[in-house]
Amino acid sequence: MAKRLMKGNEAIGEAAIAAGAPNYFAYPITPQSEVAEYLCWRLPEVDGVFVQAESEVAVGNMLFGASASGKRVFTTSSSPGISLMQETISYMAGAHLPVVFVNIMRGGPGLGGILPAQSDYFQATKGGGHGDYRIIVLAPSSVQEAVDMMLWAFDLAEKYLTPVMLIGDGMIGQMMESVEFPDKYREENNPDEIEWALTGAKGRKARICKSLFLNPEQLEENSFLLAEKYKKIKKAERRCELYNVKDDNKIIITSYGTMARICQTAIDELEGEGVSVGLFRPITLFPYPEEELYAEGSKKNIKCVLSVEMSTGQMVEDVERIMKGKKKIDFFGRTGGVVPSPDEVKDKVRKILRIKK
Amino acid sequence: MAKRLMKGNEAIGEAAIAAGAPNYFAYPITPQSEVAEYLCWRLPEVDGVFVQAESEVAVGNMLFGASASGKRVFTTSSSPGISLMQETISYMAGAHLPVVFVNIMRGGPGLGGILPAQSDYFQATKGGGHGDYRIIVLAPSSVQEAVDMMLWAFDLAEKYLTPVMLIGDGMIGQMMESVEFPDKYREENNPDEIEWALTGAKGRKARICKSLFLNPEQLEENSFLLAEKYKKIKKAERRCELYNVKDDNKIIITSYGTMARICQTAIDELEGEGVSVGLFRPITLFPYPEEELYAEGSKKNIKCVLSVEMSTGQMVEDVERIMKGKKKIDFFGRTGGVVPSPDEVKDKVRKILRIKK
Amino acid sequence: MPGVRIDKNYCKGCELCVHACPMHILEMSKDINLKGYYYAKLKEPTKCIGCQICAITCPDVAIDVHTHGSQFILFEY
Amino acid sequence: MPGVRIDKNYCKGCELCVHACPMHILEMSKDINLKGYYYAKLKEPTKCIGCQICAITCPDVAIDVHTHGSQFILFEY
Amino acid sequence: MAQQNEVVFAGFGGQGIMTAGQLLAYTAMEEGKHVCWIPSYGPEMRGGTANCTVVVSDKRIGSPIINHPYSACVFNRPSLEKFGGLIKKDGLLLINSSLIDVSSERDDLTEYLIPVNDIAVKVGNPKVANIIMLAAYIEMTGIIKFKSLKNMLTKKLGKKKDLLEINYSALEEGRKLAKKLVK
Amino acid sequence: MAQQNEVVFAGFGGQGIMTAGQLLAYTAMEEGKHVCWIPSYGPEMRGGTANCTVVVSDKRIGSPIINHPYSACVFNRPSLEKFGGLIKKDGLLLINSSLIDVSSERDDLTEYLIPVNDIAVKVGNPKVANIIMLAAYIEMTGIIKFKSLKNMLTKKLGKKKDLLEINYSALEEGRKLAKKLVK
Amino acid sequence: MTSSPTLIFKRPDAMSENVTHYCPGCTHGVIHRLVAESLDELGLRDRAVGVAPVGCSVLIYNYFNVDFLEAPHGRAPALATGFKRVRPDMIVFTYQGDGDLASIGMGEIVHAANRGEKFTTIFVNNAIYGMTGGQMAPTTMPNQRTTTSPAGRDVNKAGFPIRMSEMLSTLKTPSYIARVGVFTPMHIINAKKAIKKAFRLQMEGKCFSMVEVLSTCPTNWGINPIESTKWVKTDMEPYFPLGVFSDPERGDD
Amino acid sequence: MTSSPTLIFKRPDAMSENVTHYCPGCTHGVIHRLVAESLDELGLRDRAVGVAPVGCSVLIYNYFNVDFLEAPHGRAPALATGFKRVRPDMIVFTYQGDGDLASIGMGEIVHAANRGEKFTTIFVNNAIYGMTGGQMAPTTMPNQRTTTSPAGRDVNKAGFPIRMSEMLSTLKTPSYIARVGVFTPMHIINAKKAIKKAFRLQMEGKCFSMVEVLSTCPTNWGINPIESTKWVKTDMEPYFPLGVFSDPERGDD
Ligand SMILES: Cc1ncc(C[n+]2csc(CCOP(=O)(O)OP(=O)(O)O)c2C)c(N)n1
Ligand SMILES: Cc1ncc(C[n+]2csc(CCOP(=O)(O)OP(=O)(O)O)c2C)c(N)n1
Ligand code: SF4
Ligand code: SF4
Ligand code: SF4
Ligand code: SF4
Ligand code: SF4
Ligand code: SF4
Ligand SMILES: [Mg+2]
Ligand SMILES: [Mg+2]
Repeated sequence: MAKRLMKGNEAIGEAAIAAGAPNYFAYPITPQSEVAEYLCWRLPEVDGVFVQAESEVAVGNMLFGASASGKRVFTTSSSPGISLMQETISYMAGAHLPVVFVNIMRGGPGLGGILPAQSDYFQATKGGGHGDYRIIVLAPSSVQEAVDMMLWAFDLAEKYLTPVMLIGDGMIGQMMESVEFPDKYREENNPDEIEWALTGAKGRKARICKSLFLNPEQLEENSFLLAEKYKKIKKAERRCELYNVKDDNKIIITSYGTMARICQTAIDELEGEGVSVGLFRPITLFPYPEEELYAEGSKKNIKCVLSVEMSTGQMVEDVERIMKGKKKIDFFGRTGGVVPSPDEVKDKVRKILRIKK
Repeated sequence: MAKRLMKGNEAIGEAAIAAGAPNYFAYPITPQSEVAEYLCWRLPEVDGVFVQAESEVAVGNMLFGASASGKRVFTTSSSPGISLMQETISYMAGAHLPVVFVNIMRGGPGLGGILPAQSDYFQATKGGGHGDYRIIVLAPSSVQEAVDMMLWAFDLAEKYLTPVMLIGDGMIGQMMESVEFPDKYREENNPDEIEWALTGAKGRKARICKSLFLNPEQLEENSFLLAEKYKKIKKAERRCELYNVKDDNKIIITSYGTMARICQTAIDELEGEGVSVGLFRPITLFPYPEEELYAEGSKKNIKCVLSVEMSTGQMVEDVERIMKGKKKIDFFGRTGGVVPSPDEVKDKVRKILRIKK
Repeated sequence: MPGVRIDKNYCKGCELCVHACPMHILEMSKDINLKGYYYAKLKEPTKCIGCQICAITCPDVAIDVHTHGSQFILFEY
Repeated sequence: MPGVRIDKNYCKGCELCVHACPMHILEMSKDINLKGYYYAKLKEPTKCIGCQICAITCPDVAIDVHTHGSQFILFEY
Repeated sequence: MAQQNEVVFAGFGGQGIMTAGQLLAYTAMEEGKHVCWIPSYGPEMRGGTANCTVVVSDKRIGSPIINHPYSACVFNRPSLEKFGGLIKKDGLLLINSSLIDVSSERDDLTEYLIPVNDIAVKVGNPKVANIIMLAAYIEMTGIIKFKSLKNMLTKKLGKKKDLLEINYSALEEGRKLAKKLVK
Repeated sequence: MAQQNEVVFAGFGGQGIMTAGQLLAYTAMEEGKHVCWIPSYGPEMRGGTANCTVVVSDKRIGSPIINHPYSACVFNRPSLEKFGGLIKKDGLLLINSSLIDVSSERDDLTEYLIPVNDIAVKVGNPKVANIIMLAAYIEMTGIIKFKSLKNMLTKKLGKKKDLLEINYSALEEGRKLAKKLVK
Repeated sequence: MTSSPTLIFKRPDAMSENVTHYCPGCTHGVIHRLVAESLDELGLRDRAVGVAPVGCSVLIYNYFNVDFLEAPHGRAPALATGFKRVRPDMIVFTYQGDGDLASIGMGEIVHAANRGEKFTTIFVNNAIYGMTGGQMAPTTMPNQRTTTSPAGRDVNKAGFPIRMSEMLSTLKTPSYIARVGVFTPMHIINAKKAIKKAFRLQMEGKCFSMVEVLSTCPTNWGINPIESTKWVKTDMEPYFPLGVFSDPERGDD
Repeated sequence: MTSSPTLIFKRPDAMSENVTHYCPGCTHGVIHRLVAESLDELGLRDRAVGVAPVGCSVLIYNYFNVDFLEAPHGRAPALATGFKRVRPDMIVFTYQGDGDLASIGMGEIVHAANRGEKFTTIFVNNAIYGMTGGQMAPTTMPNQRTTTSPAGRDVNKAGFPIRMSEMLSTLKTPSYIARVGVFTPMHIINAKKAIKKAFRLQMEGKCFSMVEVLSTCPTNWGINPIESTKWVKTDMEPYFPLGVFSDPERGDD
C-alpha cells in the first residue's frame, strides 16, 4: 500500500482495523482522544463497533465481554485511565482472554500533566493489578512501528490468550510520520472457528470464561498455567534493536520508545565527537530481552550500562537485575512531560566517561 | 495493657483506633470483612467515623478527601479491591497525602479465590498505579506485629506524607493470637496544628491539595520531590529480621509475612537434621532492606539465596536484583491459596543442597 | 392421575413446598439425605391434584410433576 | 449617578454584556488588551442606570458597578 | 508436655468447634503460653463443616498452619476422615463416639472414643458436648491446667449462672471420663 | 541541502501554522524523504499559540523533538521570542514582518523579514499567509521542490478551484519575494 | 396406570444437573429456574450467553447449560454491552445481586440502561450482601440489622434503600423494567411472565430489559425460609412495590 | 461627584484576582462568581473546602480564596463525603462538569446523594466534554455534533441525554435538587438564589444539595457566546427543564 502521512493516534486506530479488530471501546483522555475521534467515523465505514463508554472501568469490562466473543477488540487510553483498568486486566489475564490495550502515557502520578512520559513502565511490566499474572508489553518508537506492533499485538494476544499492552508516550500519539499499512486487511475472526469463544452452547457443552477457582489447588493450577505461558513468551517473543553497537563502545544506553530515538541522535552526535556509545532498545518490555542485554552489556569494552528514561527511573531496576552486577549501572531521566534533549543525554555520557566538553 | 486474644482482622481495626485513626472507609470483601464488622460497632464507641462505601473506587477517594482534613484515615480490603484503588493511590502519592491501606491478600489473578496468598507483591511494591511514585509497604507476620505496624504505618504516612500499605495474607486476618495494645491511645490529630491540612482559608492563603501540574517543569519538580522522599525512606526506614543466621548457614531463605513463620518452622526442623539455614525476613518490602540482604546473602558460606513466597515468584526479582549475581538465586512458591507446609520448604532446601531425605 | 416425584438428593429441606401445597399432602421425612438434610416427601399420593405449586415453589428444582389423564389447571405457566 | 468600570484586562471580548445591557450603552473597543482581545467599553456613561445587568452577565467578573445616590433597583440580588 | 502442642477441633457448624478452640487458646494465653488459633475459612465452610487449629507453645510459634498436628478432636465422621490420617505419629486422637462409629484404623496413635453428645444430654444440655471434649483433651494432655479452664469459663459465663453450672458439670464429666480412659 | 533539516512553524491559532507544516511534511514524503511532523500540544495551546516542528531527512529520523532546529518560520511576536534564541548557529529565521516589528538580534543567523499577511491581503485572501511563508522557505532552502509542493496543493484542493488559484498566487508571491531577498 | 404418565413439570433443559450451593430455601434457585424456563420456551438456549456477577450467584454457570462469562464485581452490564455489541445476534443476560448492581455497579447499570443496550438483566434484590456474610446493601431496609449495621440501618447516616427500578425507569431511553417477587407461588408465576417478556423484547431487538426480583436470604436474615418469604411480603414489598415501571409496548418512555 | 461613589457590584472576596483560563464567553465564569458570592454572603469562606473536578474547571482553585482539593475524574463526591464525615463542621462543595458527574462519576454522585451526605454539588451541564476537546457527554443533545458523534448523537446507539436532577430526585433520602440556567441575566439571578439556598441548607445540616446549571461551551459547540446562550434556551432547556426537583423545605421526599 502507498505511504501515508499520519498522526500516531490515527495510525493506531487504522492499524487495528487492518489487524481485523474493528471493535473499539474507549473513554476520552488527552493525549490520545484523536484515536476515538478518528475511529468514530472510520469504524462505521467498515461495519466495526465503536462505543464511547461511561468510564475506563467500563471500557475494560466491555473489552472483557467483547473479547469472550472471539472477536478482536482493543482500547486506547492514557495513564490515569489505564490505572482504572487494572482490576479488569487481572481478570482477563486470569481468564485467558486476548485483548490489546494502548497506553499513550502522560506525566504522573495523579492527574499529573498531559505531556509525554514513560512513567508507567512498572505498572505495565510488573502488573498493576493483583495476583500472579503478567502482560506482554510492546514499545514502538515510530508511527510505522506503532502500526506494525498493533498488528503483532493482536496476533500475540490470540496466540497466547493474554492481554497485550502497547505503551507509547504522548509523542508517539501526536506526531505524524509516513506509514504503510498491509495491502490486505485481515478479516475479522469467525467466532465459530475459535474453540474458546462463547458462541452459544449449541451441540456442545457450555463454555465458561472465568477466573474464580474456589478450590486453591485449581487456582494454583491456573496460576502455574499462566506462569508456563509467560515462560514460553519469554523464550519466544523477546525483541530488541541494537544501534551503533560496536567493539569500541564504552557505554551501552538502554532506552525504549521515542526516548530511544532521542538517544540515537545523541549517539550519532557523540560518534562525531569520537565517543562511541551503543544503544540497546528493548522492543518488548515484557518479555524483556534479558539474555540479549546481558550479552551486549557485559562485553569487555563496556564500562557502564546507562538507562535513559522519561521517568525518575523504573526500567533501570530491570537493567540492574539483568546485568547481575557485571557492570556499573547508571541512570538518566527527565520526567513529568519534560522530554530530554539529545544534548542532555550527551552530557550525561560525557560525565560518566569524564569527558570535558 | 493486658494481653488479649484477638483475630488479626479485629486487632488491625483496634490498632487503628490506638493510633489515633478512628476514621474508616471500606467496602466488604473476603477475607477481611471482619474489620468492618468489628469497627461498625467499635468506632461509634470512640466517636469515630465508619462509612461503608459503594465501591473500592469510592473508598479510595473518600480516604483522599478525609486525609486532606489532616485526620488519620485508613481502609482495609483484599486484592481485587486494592486493584480498584490504584488510580487514587497514585493521586494521593502525587498530592503528598498520608493514608494507610491494608491489603489482606487472597489468591489471584482475577476473582481468584479467598484463601491466603502473597501474589500482590508487585502491585504493592512497584506501584500498581501510573506515574513516578512508590508507597511504603509493611509485611507483618503475626497479629502483634500487625498491630505494631499499624501504629508505625500511621506515623510513617504522616512523617513522609505518603500512602503506606500493610500487606498480610488471609492467615494474618483470620488467626487469633495474643496481642497487646498501647496503654494510652493516641489522640486524634488536631487539624489546626497541621500545616498542610485543609481547614478553611481563615487568616491565611488558601491551601490546595492537588496532583495536577500543567507545566512540565513543575510536574517534574514534584516527581523529583517524590523521588527525594523515597530516597530518604530507603535510607531511614528499612527493617528486617534475621532468624538462625549463622556462619554455617548454607542457604539464606528470604520470605516475609506468615510465610516466613512457616519457613522458621522448617528451619528449626532442618537444624535438628543438621542442615543450617538462615532466614532473612524483610519487614519493609518498600523500602526493601537491600544492603542488609546483600550483606547476609553474599557471605562466603552461603551457596544460595532462596526466595520462598506464596506466589509464582515476585519478590524473587528483587532478590535477584539486590544480590547482583553474587550467589545462585532459587525460588520456591505455592500460590492461589495453597499454603506451603514446612515440609515442602525443607524438601526444597534439601534439593538445593542435594541432601537425600 | 397426577403425582409428584421428589428427588431427595436435590432437596435441602427448606419446607417451602410443604407450606405451599394447597392439599397439605407434603411433609418432611424423618430420614436425612446424603447432604444431611431432612427431605420433603409426599404423604398422601392419592390426594395430589397435580397443580404444580410445590414444583414451582421449590428453589432446588427437586420436584417433578406428572399426570396421567386429568389434572387441575389452576393457572397458565 | 451610577456607573460601571470595566477592567479591560479581565475582559475576553465575549460581548455578552453588550448584548445584555438594557440601555444599549456598551460596545466593543477597537483596541485589543494584553491578551489580544477586543474589550468591552461604556460608550455613553451618562445613560447608565446602574442596573448591574452587565456585571451579572460577565463571565470574567470584569465589571464593577458603583453608584452615587440614586440607582434603579430592578431585582434583588 | 511437649514444647509445642497442636490440636485440631473439627466437626460441623453448631457443634461449638470454634468456641472449644478459642477457650483453649484464651486459657493457654492466660497461663502465659504462646498461642495461635486459626480457623479454616473458605468455600468448604458453606458445606457446614468447621474446624480450627490451636497451637500452644512455650516459645514463639512458627507456622500457624499445621499440616500434621499432634492431636485432633473430631466431632463427626467427615472430620475423622479429613484429619484422622494427618495426625503426627504417636499423636492423640479423640473421637466423638456419639456420632462416629468407626475408628481411625491407625496403630501409631493414641486413640480414645468419647461419646460427648450422649454425655452432654445426660448433663442436661446437648450444647456442652464441646466442653466435655475439651475437658477430656486437657486432662489427657495437661496442655493447660484444668483450673485455669474453669476460671476462664467462669469469666466468660459469669453472668449466666445456670449455664455456668452445666458447664462445670460438663468439665467434670469430661475429666472423669478421660481419667477412666487413660487408666 | 543538509542530510537533515528541521523547521519550526510558530504563530497563533488560525494562522494555518499546522497546515503549513503538514504540507511540507506531505510533500517531502512524496519526494521519498523521511519526515516527521510534531505539534506542540498541551496547556499552552489554550493561550492561542500553536507551533509544530517538521523534520525532513534522507535517513531515518532520530529525535522527533528538536530543541535547536535548523530553521524557524515565526508568525507572531511571542513565537519569535520563544524560538528566536533556540535556532542553531548558522540557521535560518523567517519573520512575519506584517505582525512583528523587531528582529532576533542574533548575528549568527540568516534572517529574513517577510510581510506575509500583507502579501496575502494583496493576493486576495488573508488566510494564505502560511502558504506564502512556506513557499519562501522552500525557495530559500530547497528542502523540497517547488513543483512538488504545487502538486500537493493541487491534490489537496483539487475540487476547490477558486481557492487553488489563490494558493497558486500565494506560492508564486512567496517564491518571488524569497528570490529577491536572497539575492 | 397402564399408559405411562406425562411429565408436566420438570427441570428445564437449560439447567444443568448440578445441585446448587445455595442455602436451603434461598430463592436464588427459583429465579435460576425461571430464567432457564424462559430460555427454553423461547428457544434461546443455543445462542444465549449469561454474565455471572460476584455474589452468591457467582457460580450460576454451574447450574446452566448455557455459555457464561464471569464479571468483576458490579461490572456485568459492561461485559454484556461489550459482548452484545460485537455479537448482536446472540442473546445476552446478566444476573446480578443488589450489592453487585446497586452498589459497586451503579455506574455500569445506569449507563447500559441509558444507552439502551439490548440485553436483559435479572436483578436479584435480597436486601443484603449474601456472599460476604450479610453486610448492609444499598437496598437494605431501614432499621434492618446486618453485620455492618448491627443496630439496624440508620437512614440518617446510610440513607434510604435505593429503588433501582424506579430510578432506571426515569431514563428517557426506552426500556422494559419490572419488579416481581418469588415469595408465593402466584408471585413466581408472574415473575416468570416478566422474565420471559424481558427476553422476548431482547429477541425482538427492542430495548434494554431488567427484571428486579425480590428474593430471600434466610441465612443472613437469620430467619427460616418460610419466615423469609413472609418478610419479603411484609417488610420489603411495601417499600419495593411490584409492577412494571417502563414498557416499550405500553408507549411510555 | 463630590462624595465618593459606593461600589454596588464588585468581585466577591471569595474570588481571587486571577484571570481565568476559560474561553471567552464560557459561563463557567459566571457560575464561579455565583458560588463565591454565596459563600461570602453566608459568611462561609473561612470554613469552606471545595473539591475540583477533572474538566475545564479543574483549575477552579486558582480563582477562589478557598481551600481546595483536586479529585480524580468523577470522584469529587467521594472526596467530599470523606472530608465532610471527618469534619462535619466545615462547608464542603464539589464543582463538577457533566462528563465528570454524569459519566464516570455516576456511581459516586448517586450514592452520595442517597446517603444524604451533607455537602453541596454544583453541577455544570454544558452538554459536552469541554476540556478534552468536545467529545459526546451523557448530556449531549440528540443529534448534537461532537468530535465523537460527528454525525450527531444517535439516540439509537448512545441513548438519550441523562437528566441527572430528575434521576437523583427520585431517591427517597431528603435532598435539595434544582436545575437553573445562566443564559440570561434573569436566569443568573435565579441561579444565584438556588446556589445560595443549597449552601444554606448545608449550613443548617439539612441534606445533600445539588444545583445543576445549564452552561455554555462556545468553543466546542462551535458558535459564539451569544449564540451559545441562545442555544441553551432553544435546544437544552426544553429537554432539561429548569426548576426545583426536590426540596426538604417543601416537604416532599
Ligand atoms: C472488587 C470487589 N469488591 C468486593 C468483593 C467482595 N464481594 C463479593 S460478593 C459481594 C456482595 C454480594 O452481594 P450481592 O451482590 O447482593 O449478592 P448476593 O450474595 O446477596 O446474592 C462482595 C462485596 C469482590 N469480590 N470484588
Ligand atoms: C480517569 C480519567 N479519564 C479521563 C480523563 C480525561 N478527561 C479530562 S476532563 C474530561 C471530561 C471533561 O468534561 P466535563 O466533565 O463535562 O467538564 P467540562 O470540561 O465540559 O467543563 C475527561 C474525560 C481523566 N483526566 N481521567
Ligand atoms: S402438585 Fe399440587 S397437590 Fe400435588 S403435591 Fe404438589 S402442590 Fe400438592
Ligand atoms: S421446596 Fe424443594 S428443597 Fe424445599 S423442602 Fe420442598 S423439595 Fe425440598
Ligand atoms: S449597569 Fe446596566 S445600564 Fe449600566 S452599563 Fe451595565 S447593564 Fe448597562
Ligand atoms: S461580558 Fe465581560 S468578558 Fe464579555 S465582553 Fe463584557 S466585559 Fe468583556
Ligand atoms: S447466603 Fe443468602 S443469598 Fe446466599 S445462598 Fe445463602 S441464603 Fe442465598
Ligand atoms: S472548552 Fe468549553 S467549557 Fe471549556 S473553557 Fe472553553 S468554552 Fe468553557
Ligand atoms: Mg444481595
Ligand atoms: Mg461538560
